[in-house]
Amino acid sequence: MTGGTIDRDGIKAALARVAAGAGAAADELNAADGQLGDGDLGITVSKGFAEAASADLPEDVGLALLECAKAFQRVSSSSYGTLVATGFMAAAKATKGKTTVQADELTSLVAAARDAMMARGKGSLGDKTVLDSLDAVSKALEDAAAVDMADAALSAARDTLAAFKGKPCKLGRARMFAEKSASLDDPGQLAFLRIVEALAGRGGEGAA
Amino acid sequence: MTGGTIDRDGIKAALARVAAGAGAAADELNAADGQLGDGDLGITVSKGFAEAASADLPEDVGLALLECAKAFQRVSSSSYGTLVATGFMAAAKATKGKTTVQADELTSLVAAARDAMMARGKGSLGDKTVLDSLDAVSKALEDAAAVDMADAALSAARDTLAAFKGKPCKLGRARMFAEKSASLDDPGQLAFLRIVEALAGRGGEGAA
Amino acid sequence: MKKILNRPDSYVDEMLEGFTLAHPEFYAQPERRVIARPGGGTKGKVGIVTGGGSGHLPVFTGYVGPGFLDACAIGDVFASPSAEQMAAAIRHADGGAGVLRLYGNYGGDVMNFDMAGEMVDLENDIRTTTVVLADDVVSAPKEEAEKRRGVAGMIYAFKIAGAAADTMADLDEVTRVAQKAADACRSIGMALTPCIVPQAGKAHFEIGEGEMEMGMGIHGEPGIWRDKLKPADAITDEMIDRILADRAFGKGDRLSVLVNSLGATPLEELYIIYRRVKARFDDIGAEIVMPLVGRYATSMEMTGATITTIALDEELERHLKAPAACAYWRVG
Amino acid sequence: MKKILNRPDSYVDEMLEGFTLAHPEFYAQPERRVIARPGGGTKGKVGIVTGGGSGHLPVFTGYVGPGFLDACAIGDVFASPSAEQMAAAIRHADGGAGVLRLYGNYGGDVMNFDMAGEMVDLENDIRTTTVVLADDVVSAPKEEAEKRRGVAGMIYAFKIAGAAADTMADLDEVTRVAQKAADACRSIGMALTPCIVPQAGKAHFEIGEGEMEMGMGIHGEPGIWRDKLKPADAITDEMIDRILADRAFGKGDRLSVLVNSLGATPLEELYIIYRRVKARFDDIGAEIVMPLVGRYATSMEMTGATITTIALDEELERHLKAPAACAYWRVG
Ligand SMILES: Nc1ncnc2c1ncn2[C@@H]1O[C@H](COP(=O)(O)OP(=O)(O)O)[C@@H](O)[C@H]1O
Ligand SMILES: Nc1ncnc2c1ncn2[C@@H]1O[C@H](COP(=O)(O)OP(=O)(O)O)[C@@H](O)[C@H]1O
Ligand SMILES: [Mg+2]
Ligand SMILES: [Mg+2]
Ligand SMILES: [Mg+2]
Ligand SMILES: [Mg+2]
Repeated sequence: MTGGTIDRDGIKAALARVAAGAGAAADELNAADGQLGDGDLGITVSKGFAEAASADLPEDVGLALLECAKAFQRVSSSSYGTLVATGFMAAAKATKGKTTVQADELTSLVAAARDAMMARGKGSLGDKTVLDSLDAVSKALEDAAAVDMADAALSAARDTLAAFKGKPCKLGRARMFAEKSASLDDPGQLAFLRIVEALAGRGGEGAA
Repeated sequence: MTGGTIDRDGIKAALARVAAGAGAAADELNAADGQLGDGDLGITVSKGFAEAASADLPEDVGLALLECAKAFQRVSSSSYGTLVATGFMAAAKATKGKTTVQADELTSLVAAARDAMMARGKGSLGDKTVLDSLDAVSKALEDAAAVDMADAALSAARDTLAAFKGKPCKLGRARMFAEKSASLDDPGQLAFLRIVEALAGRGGEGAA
Repeated sequence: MKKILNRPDSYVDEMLEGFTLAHPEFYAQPERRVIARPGGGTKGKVGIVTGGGSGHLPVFTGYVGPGFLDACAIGDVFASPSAEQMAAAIRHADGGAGVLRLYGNYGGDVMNFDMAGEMVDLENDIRTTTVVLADDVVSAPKEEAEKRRGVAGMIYAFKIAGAAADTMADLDEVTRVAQKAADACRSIGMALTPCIVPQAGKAHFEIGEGEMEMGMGIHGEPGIWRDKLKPADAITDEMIDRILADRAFGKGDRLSVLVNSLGATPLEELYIIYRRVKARFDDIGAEIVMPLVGRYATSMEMTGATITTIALDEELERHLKAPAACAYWRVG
Repeated sequence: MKKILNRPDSYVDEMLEGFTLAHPEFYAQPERRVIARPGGGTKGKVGIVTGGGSGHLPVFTGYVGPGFLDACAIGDVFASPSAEQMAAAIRHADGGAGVLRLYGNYGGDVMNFDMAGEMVDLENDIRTTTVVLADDVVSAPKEEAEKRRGVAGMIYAFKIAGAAADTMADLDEVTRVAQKAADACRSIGMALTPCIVPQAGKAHFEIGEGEMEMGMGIHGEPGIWRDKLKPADAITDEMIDRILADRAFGKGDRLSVLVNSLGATPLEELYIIYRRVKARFDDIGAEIVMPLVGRYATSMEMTGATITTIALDEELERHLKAPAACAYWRVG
């Protein structure tokens, strides 16, 4: 999000920030996932972004995002990893052939990712998954000026967690534990918040 | 050792004392054996004497001692259990047909047990095993008046431990650890001391 | 971390290397993280592939072999392989008669196998079908049975589907039999101590000394209760009761039972469990055919056990008993 | 105590009950704590018996079967069976051609098997011979090799002696071959965590987090050093080096290797070890025949592994490859 447009170098810089943020959050995310699932979400997210951050990116934004998808596929094939790869792939399709993308296209890219991920994972909005975070972020970006986008995304990611407090997870491993999952954050939504925080350069603001 | 003679009831009472003493020492003996071997000596000795103590003993001293041998064979077939059974068997052979045995025969019974155990286990005196304890006790009993026998046996069992301080075990599992076994009591000799203490009604006098 | 390894990152690849070196008569690794039969797919036979995370040996790769599977894609410990790897496994399994994807119901695996199917359809014109194992009775109520996790029951499905494919039946028929086998399985697990994913370096849960967790999943997914460790017979009874509540057996019924260690629990204790399982089905009057007791689907060094039942009719029993061989299980 | 059992006192008997219920085609329990083949001794064939403590499954009872052993006496966990039980096992193994006693070198077992031999000689006129396994290289220096402990090498001796007996060779000949197999074996173990003897209720040793013990025995007998856990390749190298220092192999030599888990160590890690073992013998130019990787001789839930080598000549290799079957190992 360098000055209203996105290019290869902007993506590279963003990936580096997210990789660092994901690495720092790995233990927290493993623990959150361990409460309801198999405890690997921190590994998934940190390995995936580390791989993407160290990939050679072509100048074409679409092809660059395709590399990100492939990087995730290569190292992290858990649900989250596959979904993130699916999301990158959808954004790649929409941006292929461009070397810069306007910031205001972001909202449709996030929405495209959300839709592809819903198709792949057969999930619905309201299931208390990362889908809800994406949906909220895409909607928030719609109304935000370029300079406010980071803040808007951040609030949306944060608000999603708050909005689902007390509601049970309806998808993935966590689904088994209606009661317990209601009292806890969805690990995937939490991971998404950590990603957005890192993107926005606001890592380390503590637990949501 | 009731008043200079030994009979079935005397044996029964003695077994009860030893069973209690062995039970109390079980953890200590497991730990001692665990330092050099497989850590089962306390189980062996406590189970063996418990079984012998609860056996129905015939009046014939020899047959009563045979029951003790069988009891050990039944529940404790580790090295020590088999050796104790062998010792009881030898004493049984020497007393078969008698309903009382004079206290001064004890020395030859202990010697007979020692010899049978050496034959069975192919061990030698000086190997730092229970054989040395038996040998010392048998010799001490030779010179003791009936009333002093308990004390004589006790000192002999204790002195054996002291005499082998600094010397390595040359038989059984402990043999592997020349250095370590030299710095430790032989578990079998220690068990024998606990048995004699219980026999003499001097249990719980603390570690040797 | 009490594990014997060189580097967490190389755990899976070095494992697979040793695995194929030790059993070259059964397993080849034609591409990284893809295990196939040394001779490749069998011409004219329906291929069967599976896939999933590492850390469950003999599941998944171990069940490649005559009468079992044709190929397997294998991921990091407890993580799905990639769709690319699954597509490669499908290609290696293909003998021209189509390929059945037969695997456990986990989100990552499902999404990736779906993608892999799309890939081989587009790129290789290979027809694929899917049967997903969802045998863990505690992981969803009966009304949502299709959402359940797939656990040790899959080894029965591997065996039976493999036998069906060996009859040279077509893809739809093999798929039907595999689905029937999958539907006939019920499993439940319990655990006493966790295992360590090498790349995590520490356990992601702990169970207190003297405690157990009933219903735990094979990746350490939470179970249904955690409480004081009960006697073996009581544990077995609860496991059997929960299976029977979902799938009753009656007098004269035939079934097979798998009493499976999650890794550390020794055979000795599995036999203590099996003793009770046998008594329970003797009481019912149902006959246990070809019981399996051992380590068939593990979670590395986790302590605990699973019980799986599979209700048998003539067809399933015939396929279960058909000849088959891999490094861990031989029939006939 | 993280174990699945009913009462410590019934651990072994309930285990044996489940064991024979699960595998009636291989095992019968004609007398308490004696496992024999369902059909009894084979007329005219030399019988082979073993015996020892429980807690090592598949050792000892698991290796009763065609091409392996004829009977086995089994004691409490890690404790010798009684001479009476051993005598009973000898009687069940007897087919009129005499019986070989083939077991590990532990004081209690030796004394009791000696007694058992005296009993069946007196009471039943059964001629017996003895071969004692003493394959653990760290448990005594080469000059006192006969004092070494018997560990996993015994399974090679079971297999080879069983094949020799199946040729209907006489007792002296079977004994010669068994002794030759025993002499050809070298083993070494290492451990990371202890196991619990049910009747003791707690481990009799602990190994610190991040530490290992090299040379540990299968009952937790102390090893030769305890230090920080090393990488798998370094561990394997030290184990192989110590074996080679005792029994060198050269270019063109043939051997089999067993990489064995003490219980909790998963197959995954055994394969990581085997990968290195293979590289080491490749370097030497010695050929590994029929490698075995798995749980062949355990210490219940102990974490750790053992490596055994057996140097093969034509005769031993032929017997190793001869058909044999038990519930845990099938050849041919
Ligand atoms: N089918 C799905 N659709 C959308 N999101 C999902 C789906 N399954 C899981 N998730 C999200 O992924 C998170 C778990 O990711 P991960 O730990 O990678 O899963 P697993 O280890 O079960 O494969 C959940 O918290 C949820 O937000
Ligand atoms: N062959 C032998 N002859 C005499 N005493 C022996 C012999 N072997 C062992 N012992 C004695 O038995 C003790 C160990 O007994 P135990 O724990 O029953 O042995 P294990 O568990 O090795 O069978 C040793 O400390 C030693 O005193
Ligand atoms: Mg997860
Ligand atoms: Mg996962
Ligand atoms: Mg001992
Ligand atoms: Mg012992």
